[in-house]
Amino acid sequence: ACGAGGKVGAGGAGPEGAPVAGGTLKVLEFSEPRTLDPAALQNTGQGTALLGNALYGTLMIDNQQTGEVEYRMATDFSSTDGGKTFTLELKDGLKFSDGSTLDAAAVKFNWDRLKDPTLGSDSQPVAGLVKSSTVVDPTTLTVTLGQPSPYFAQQMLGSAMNWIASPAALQKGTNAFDQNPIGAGPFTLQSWTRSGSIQLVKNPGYWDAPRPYLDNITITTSADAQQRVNALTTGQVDLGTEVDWQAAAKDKAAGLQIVTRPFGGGQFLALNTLRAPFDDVRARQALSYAIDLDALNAAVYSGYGEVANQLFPAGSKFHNDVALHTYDKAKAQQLFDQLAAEGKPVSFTFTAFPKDRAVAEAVQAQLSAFQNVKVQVKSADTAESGKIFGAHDFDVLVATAFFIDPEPALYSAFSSQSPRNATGINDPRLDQALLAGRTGTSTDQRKAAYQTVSERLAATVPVIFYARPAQAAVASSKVGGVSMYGTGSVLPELLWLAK
Amino acid sequence: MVLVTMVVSLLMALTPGSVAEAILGQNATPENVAALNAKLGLDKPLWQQYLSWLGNALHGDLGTSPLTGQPVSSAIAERAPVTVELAVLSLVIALALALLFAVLGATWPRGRFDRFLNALSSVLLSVPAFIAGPILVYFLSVQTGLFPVLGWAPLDEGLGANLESAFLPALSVALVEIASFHRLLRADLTSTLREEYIDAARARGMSHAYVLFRHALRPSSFSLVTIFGISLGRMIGGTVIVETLFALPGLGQLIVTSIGSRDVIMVQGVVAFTGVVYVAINTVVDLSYGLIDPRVRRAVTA
Amino acid sequence: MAGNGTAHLRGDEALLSVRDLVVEYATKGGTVRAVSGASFDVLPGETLGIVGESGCGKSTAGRAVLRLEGAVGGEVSFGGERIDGAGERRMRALRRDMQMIFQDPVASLNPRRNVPAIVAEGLAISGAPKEKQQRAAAEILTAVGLSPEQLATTSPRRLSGGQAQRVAIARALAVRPRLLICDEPVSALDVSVQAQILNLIEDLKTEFALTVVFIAHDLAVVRSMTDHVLIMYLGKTCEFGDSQQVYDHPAHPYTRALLDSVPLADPDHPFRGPSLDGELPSPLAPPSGCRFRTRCPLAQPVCARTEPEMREVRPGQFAACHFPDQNEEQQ
Amino acid sequence: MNDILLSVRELRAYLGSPRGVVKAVDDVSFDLARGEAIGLVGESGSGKSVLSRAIMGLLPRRSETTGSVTFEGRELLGLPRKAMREIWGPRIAMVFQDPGRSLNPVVRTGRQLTEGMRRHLGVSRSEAHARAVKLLAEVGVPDPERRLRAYPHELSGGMQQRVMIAVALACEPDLLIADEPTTALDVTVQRQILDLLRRVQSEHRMSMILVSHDLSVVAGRTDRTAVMYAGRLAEVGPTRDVFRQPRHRYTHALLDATPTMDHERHAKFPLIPGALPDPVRVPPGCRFAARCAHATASCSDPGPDMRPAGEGRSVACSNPVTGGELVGR
Amino acid sequence: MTSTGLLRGKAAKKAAAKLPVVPAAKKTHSVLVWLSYGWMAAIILLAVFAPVLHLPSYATPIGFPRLGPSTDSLSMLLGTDGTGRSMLSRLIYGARVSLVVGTAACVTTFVLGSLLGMMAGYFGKKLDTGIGLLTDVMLAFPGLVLLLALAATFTPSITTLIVGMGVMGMPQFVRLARAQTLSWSTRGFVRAAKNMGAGPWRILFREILPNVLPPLAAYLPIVLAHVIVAEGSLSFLGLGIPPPSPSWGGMIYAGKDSIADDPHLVFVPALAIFCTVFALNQIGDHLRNRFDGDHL
Ligand SMILES: Nc1ncnc2c1ncn2[C@@H]1O[C@H](COP(=O)(O)OP(=O)(O)OP(=O)(O)O)[C@@H](O)[C@H]1O
Ligand SMILES: Nc1ncnc2c1ncn2[C@@H]1O[C@H](COP(=O)(O)OP(=O)(O)OP(=O)(O)O)[C@@H](O)[C@H]1O
Ligand SMILES: [Mg+2]
Ligand SMILES: [Mg+2]
Repeated sequence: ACGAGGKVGAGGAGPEGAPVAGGTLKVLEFSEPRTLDPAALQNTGQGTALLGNALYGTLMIDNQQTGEVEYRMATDFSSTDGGKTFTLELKDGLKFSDGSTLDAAAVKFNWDRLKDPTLGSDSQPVAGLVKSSTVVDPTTLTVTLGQPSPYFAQQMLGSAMNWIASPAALQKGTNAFDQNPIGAGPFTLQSWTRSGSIQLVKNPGYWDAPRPYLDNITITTSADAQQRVNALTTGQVDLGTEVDWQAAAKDKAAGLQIVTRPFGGGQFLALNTLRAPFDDVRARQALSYAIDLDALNAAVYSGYGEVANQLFPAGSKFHNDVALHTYDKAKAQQLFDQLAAEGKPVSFTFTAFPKDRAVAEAVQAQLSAFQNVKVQVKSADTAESGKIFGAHDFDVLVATAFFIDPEPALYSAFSSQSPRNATGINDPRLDQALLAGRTGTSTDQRKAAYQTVSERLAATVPVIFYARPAQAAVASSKVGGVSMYGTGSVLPELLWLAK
Repeated sequence: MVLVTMVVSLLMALTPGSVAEAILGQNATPENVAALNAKLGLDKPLWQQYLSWLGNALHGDLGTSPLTGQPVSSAIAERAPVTVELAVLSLVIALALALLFAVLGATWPRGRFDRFLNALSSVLLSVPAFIAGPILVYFLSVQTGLFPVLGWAPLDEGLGANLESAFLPALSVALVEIASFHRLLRADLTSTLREEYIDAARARGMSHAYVLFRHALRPSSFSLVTIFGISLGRMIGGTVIVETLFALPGLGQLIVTSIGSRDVIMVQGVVAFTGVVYVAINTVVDLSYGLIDPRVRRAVTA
Repeated sequence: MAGNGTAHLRGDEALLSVRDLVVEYATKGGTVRAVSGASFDVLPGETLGIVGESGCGKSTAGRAVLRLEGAVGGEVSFGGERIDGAGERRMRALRRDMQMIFQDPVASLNPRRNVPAIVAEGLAISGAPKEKQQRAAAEILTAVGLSPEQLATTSPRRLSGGQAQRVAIARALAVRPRLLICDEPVSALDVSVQAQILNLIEDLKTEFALTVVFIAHDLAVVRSMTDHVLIMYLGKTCEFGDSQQVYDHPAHPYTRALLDSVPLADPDHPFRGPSLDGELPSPLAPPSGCRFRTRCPLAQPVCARTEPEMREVRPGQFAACHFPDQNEEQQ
Repeated sequence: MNDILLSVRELRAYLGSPRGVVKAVDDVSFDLARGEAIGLVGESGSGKSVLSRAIMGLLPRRSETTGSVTFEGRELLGLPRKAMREIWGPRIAMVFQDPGRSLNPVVRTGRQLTEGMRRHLGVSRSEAHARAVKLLAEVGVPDPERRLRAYPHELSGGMQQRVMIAVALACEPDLLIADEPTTALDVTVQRQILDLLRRVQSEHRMSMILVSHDLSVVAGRTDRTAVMYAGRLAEVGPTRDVFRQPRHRYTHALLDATPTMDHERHAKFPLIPGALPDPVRVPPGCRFAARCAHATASCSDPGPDMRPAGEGRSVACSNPVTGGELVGR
Repeated sequence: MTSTGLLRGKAAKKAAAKLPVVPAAKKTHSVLVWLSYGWMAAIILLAVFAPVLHLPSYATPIGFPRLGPSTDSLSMLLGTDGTGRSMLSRLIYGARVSLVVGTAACVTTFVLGSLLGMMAGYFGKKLDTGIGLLTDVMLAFPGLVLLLALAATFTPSITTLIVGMGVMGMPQFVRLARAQTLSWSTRGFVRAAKNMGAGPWRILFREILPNVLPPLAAYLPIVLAHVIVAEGSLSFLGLGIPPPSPSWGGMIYAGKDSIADDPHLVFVPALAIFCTVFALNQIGDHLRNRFDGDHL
């Protein structure tokens, strides 16, 4: 059960045979949630997907290999009118861990709630696509979207919409909820020491018996790449999420299983097209020409990263050959000189959040070999993101857009209609292609649309993709059943420990 | 204390960004920020926010973090034991080693061994915790597997596990402290050993070790106790780097993440708490002067 | 003994007159009354000796006269002028007329300044030009028997006790004072050096027309250096009179006991009289009545009740004792 | 009682200092009989303390001694520390100059008094305590029980010195070295301590070396007196003789310069001109020659030797004082 | 009673007399002292003349990242850093930052701290209470908040680092200076100066200051080391000196994840810090001995 993982690739294998029940799995996550409110959880490997899946279960998932939607707590979520309205059918007799019923009303409550921007949910853009929803009967909910989107199921399953928490529990307030979060997932919370560990125990009333196999899960957190490697390789933890290529390479060298999916998109340098110097496309092109992605990879990931030169990886059904980036020192210098001569020298500030400092410094180092370009690196805290993202107060920063299905990541990142368009790129042809990708009903239609998207991105250079995301689950050879859906979301109910 | 928290809230207000932006992340459009601020009551003028916080704080209510929804006092209660244990443990380690070094050094002053120890403490002085930590982890956990790489085992998992998880972080913090402790103690010890009462004790035929521990150590520990107090106070404020590195649920991580997300209420609460602890430590240090030297004792009791 | 009173004061012609001086220190154990109501005066040109056991308040009295220690009560007049209330500015001017040599000569010299700078300090403060300072410093150093060249770069730490004491004297004399208070100028010195310093003080006294207050606990030295002597005990005055007369006919039992305790360089008669028992009581809780009564061989119940006043026992000799005559009889 | 307890022969103790080698004690020889008290006098810096410490074997680290110190026929110089520890306390004890500095301020007097007994005599805690109470009473400390619990700073200087003497007596030593035991004290207390020392010395039939820079202190308290100058002994003899008839020019000058009660008012004090020689560069021959009015060429080269001069007496002077010159005294 | 004849003539024994030989003071450390002066001189000279040394730019990569030290060329002498820049050049330019930040922060701390401490110690009473309160507040105050605020309000730069670290180190000096002043101000010479009519400021600066300074200055090397190292710790929080300017502490921090694989990234700057700290200590000891030697 292993996907491709760039140069790191798949690692060792898990145990053979049928799943065994019992045991405590120790998991190392990258970051800790602010609260256990599903709205505050991120359904990505880098986020807190495993925890969300454990506490709240999943309505549906997409198959790790085929990408097809598979239903879990939902039995159906489809549209008959080309993506304008969807009907959600739930399994009968779903119960929250406190015994109350998980019904369509609970789903509606959760989904409506996610739309509230002040919750700060990462999934708000997806939830915002839903214009209205109606409870038809206890297991049926109809959903009307603001805009047709045939692939909405794929979008929502990769967000917090996939997680349904008990409305009654949510209404008791954050602190009470954090002490006793109620969902219908395979595990329930035993205790949570902030910055320490999260202890989960098997939910005996889980709908999909005999799953989960494990009795307990302990989740600890470390953002230090080397320490994560140490903890995994010494066997102090059994399973971890890895977001750093170099660390993943070390894990692999130690013979651990690496499980990932063939993601498209990746990490990029976002160039602010709304103000100088990058309001001029030549400046953006110059920067793109100037940057040697292999050198960047060598500096940031010790060469273990997978450089993203095409929007979709080779195996993707949307794959095309359009090169997003060309390294050409001479052209870069020529453009820099030209701009300087026009009195618009390329001088900018690289706004680096703590984890991006190495990238910023490497870019700065590379550019120092050119004339007429100046880079400053400024550290920023996430608390400043309002100013930075909201008011587009930056020149260059690191952002990501990665996906299995390009929807909604690409639309959200590059459409001029999207509130999350960080670069402010406003290219009508790009917008059009993105919309076509969103509303297209056949794979061919969509593939054509995304070809255009690739071309427009290469031409307008709002961003410079430099690496695929490292979104891997790393596990010791004792851990069986490591599988993921969405953007690296590991399913805890399938995990088991070999004796 | 009031002064400290006031300055803190002022400084925090000066720094760009706000807790609302931290919560909203990429959704942080100005409208959303304003809406959330209104919801959290953060749209009032700063002095009003501060005064209402202060009023509640004086009644023992440190408020609730807007970021996590956790009451500040319970957050502190959860974290403080970790940091306190870490601080105490590392200081005990540092003290024990520094004592050993100083005593050995003072036994053969200016000898080869003494100079070696001095050089060693210079080395330790130039090795920050963020380097010492990884090196220790590499040798003591990755290579030998003696200690866990990271994480915290609370006391209820057993004292053994607890100490095991605390040892490496404590040692990495201790290494730097050893150097300053050693220097101070060595200097004081050598000057005490020059005192006439040491000769007098020797002239009674008492053994070297007896003279050293019974007669010389106590009068030489004044500066040490002072520095010990200061170090302890500083560490209670958070051993940030080590806590982050070893993923320990301590106050240091709390304050750093709170600062990072501009969670002013949490920061104020933690600062108020560490301030109180600091004052308490100072008092204890002052009292311990009396224990060390009876000549001071009268001043304290009288 | 140890009583008070002002009967022994000699009136207006005194250069320095101290009346009922009280000095207190706040200490850990409580307030110490280091000087409690002592009175004395010095006539121009004479040498007054102040004698007493360690801690009886001799230095404190000397310092309080110079207002280096805040006095709690009493009057101090210098040259007929009341100075106990004088302002800081007036005091600075007056200090040039009254100088003190401190008890520990080495400690009274700043180890981080060179000798000429220390000697010229008084002139520097009064704003004299550099050149004049240097000249004056050289002059005065020569006068006290030191070589200015040799000391120009010497740190006080490298001076011997005798040299340090000479420097301290030079510093005091550099501002040409009228009154010199010497606080145990020789007690830290060897006999051979002691003689040099004592002779120097005698010489300078004539040369600079000085009036001297000579504080010491070496009774032999005081006898030959002074004209009048004041005996102190626990912050109070015991006896006052012409020094030879007091030594030859001590009226106060304490004076007597002191003289009896002085070791004599005579193998067959090591001491003049019997030993005095007991120790100095704590200044924190002085005995009632006569403060000496706890150690006094003549103590009577009255001594515990009433504090004796200074009164004339013989012409020019005053003692604060209820039984001064008995003392005499015993002798 | 011609029973020699301590015999010092050609003792030299050189100390290293930043300025060079200090010849603090240079060729000193004398004997001390059992039960005898010897006074060691000399100006500050003449080497009295170094001599006492050299006998004890308590010199600073950078120092070297030659010669011999025999105690009951046993050579002490070069004895390993371990063996010395058996001698310190029960055989030789020392009282230091400043009681305030030689009692540990942070240790109760009781412990300081009993620790030696417990180590050397192997007595139990309670027995040591009982002995300590008796000792304190003997040295004239009132209310001994309470004083044992006191810290040194709670005692007056005189009491501290009494405690120090008690500490020294704790293991009933054969030899007591008292290095300026009264210099820090008042006349009245000095008198008490001197009387006490003399009493215990004769009662315990102890030998004593009483060091002082004050001739008067030594005069009435010792059987013999040794006068020291610049690291050498100038003259040794029975106390009475040394004071009545000083032979060495230095002893004479020193006695002369000592102020006396019958000195005439405002008269000049007799002086010894000059100062002690630099201990790093001592002149050859008689070290007093430079300050001596009677010095001749032979004083510096070859210089006088220690010569016997009458009953129990020896003097190192080329032109010793003869009887007739002593009129002034 | 005694032993007359036993004292034999010295002349007879002269030939046999063995003179004690006092071992000369150990001079072994003097080599170290000169090495220390040499190291400091070298570091300072290199830092000052860095621009004329024909070193590759500290900002531009010269080769593959994380190459080990090699003797092929001068610029590769210490290998390359995480982004392929010359370690040698970064080390030398880093010396500039580290030394400037270190010294300036030390001096700030030292001057302000000593001044306040001396005033507190000498004038006592209200001023002492006030300054005591201030230092307590500063000690209890999280330096992190201060640095963050400084960094965020003024953008991190050498100046903010100096101010921040300078202020943070102050309380210690205040305390030390206060304690020293308290003990010196009761000395005889202060009283003597008062007796000469000296005003309080004159006493403070002329009499007390020269005595308080040397013991305080002895702490400077340690403080300097702390500052240099702490500057690296600040990189941890994003408060260090902004890139690409190198600093030793920052270099250590940047290399910390590669200790196992590429140890030179950490050990080269760590060694530089160690040598500097060690040298400063040696020099400090040496100077102290030199000026106070005769006092021992
Ligand atoms: N600075 C001070 N603080 C508190 N108490 C003091 C201080 N100076 C002196 N005393 C106390 O005041 C009393 C008198 O002290 P003072 O120094 O005047 O005595 P003295 O006669 O000069 O003694 P000595 O012969 O030792 O110089 C003593 O009990 C002493 O303990
Ligand atoms: N630790 C030492 N290191 C170097 N020189 C020393 C040391 N101790 C004493 N001296 C020197 O040795 C010489 C003799 O000193 P010592 O202390 O024996 O004199 P003393 O006669 O006891 O004088 P005092 O009467 O002052 O106690 C002096 O010149 C002194 O400077
Ligand atoms: Mg005095
Ligand atoms: Mg001595």
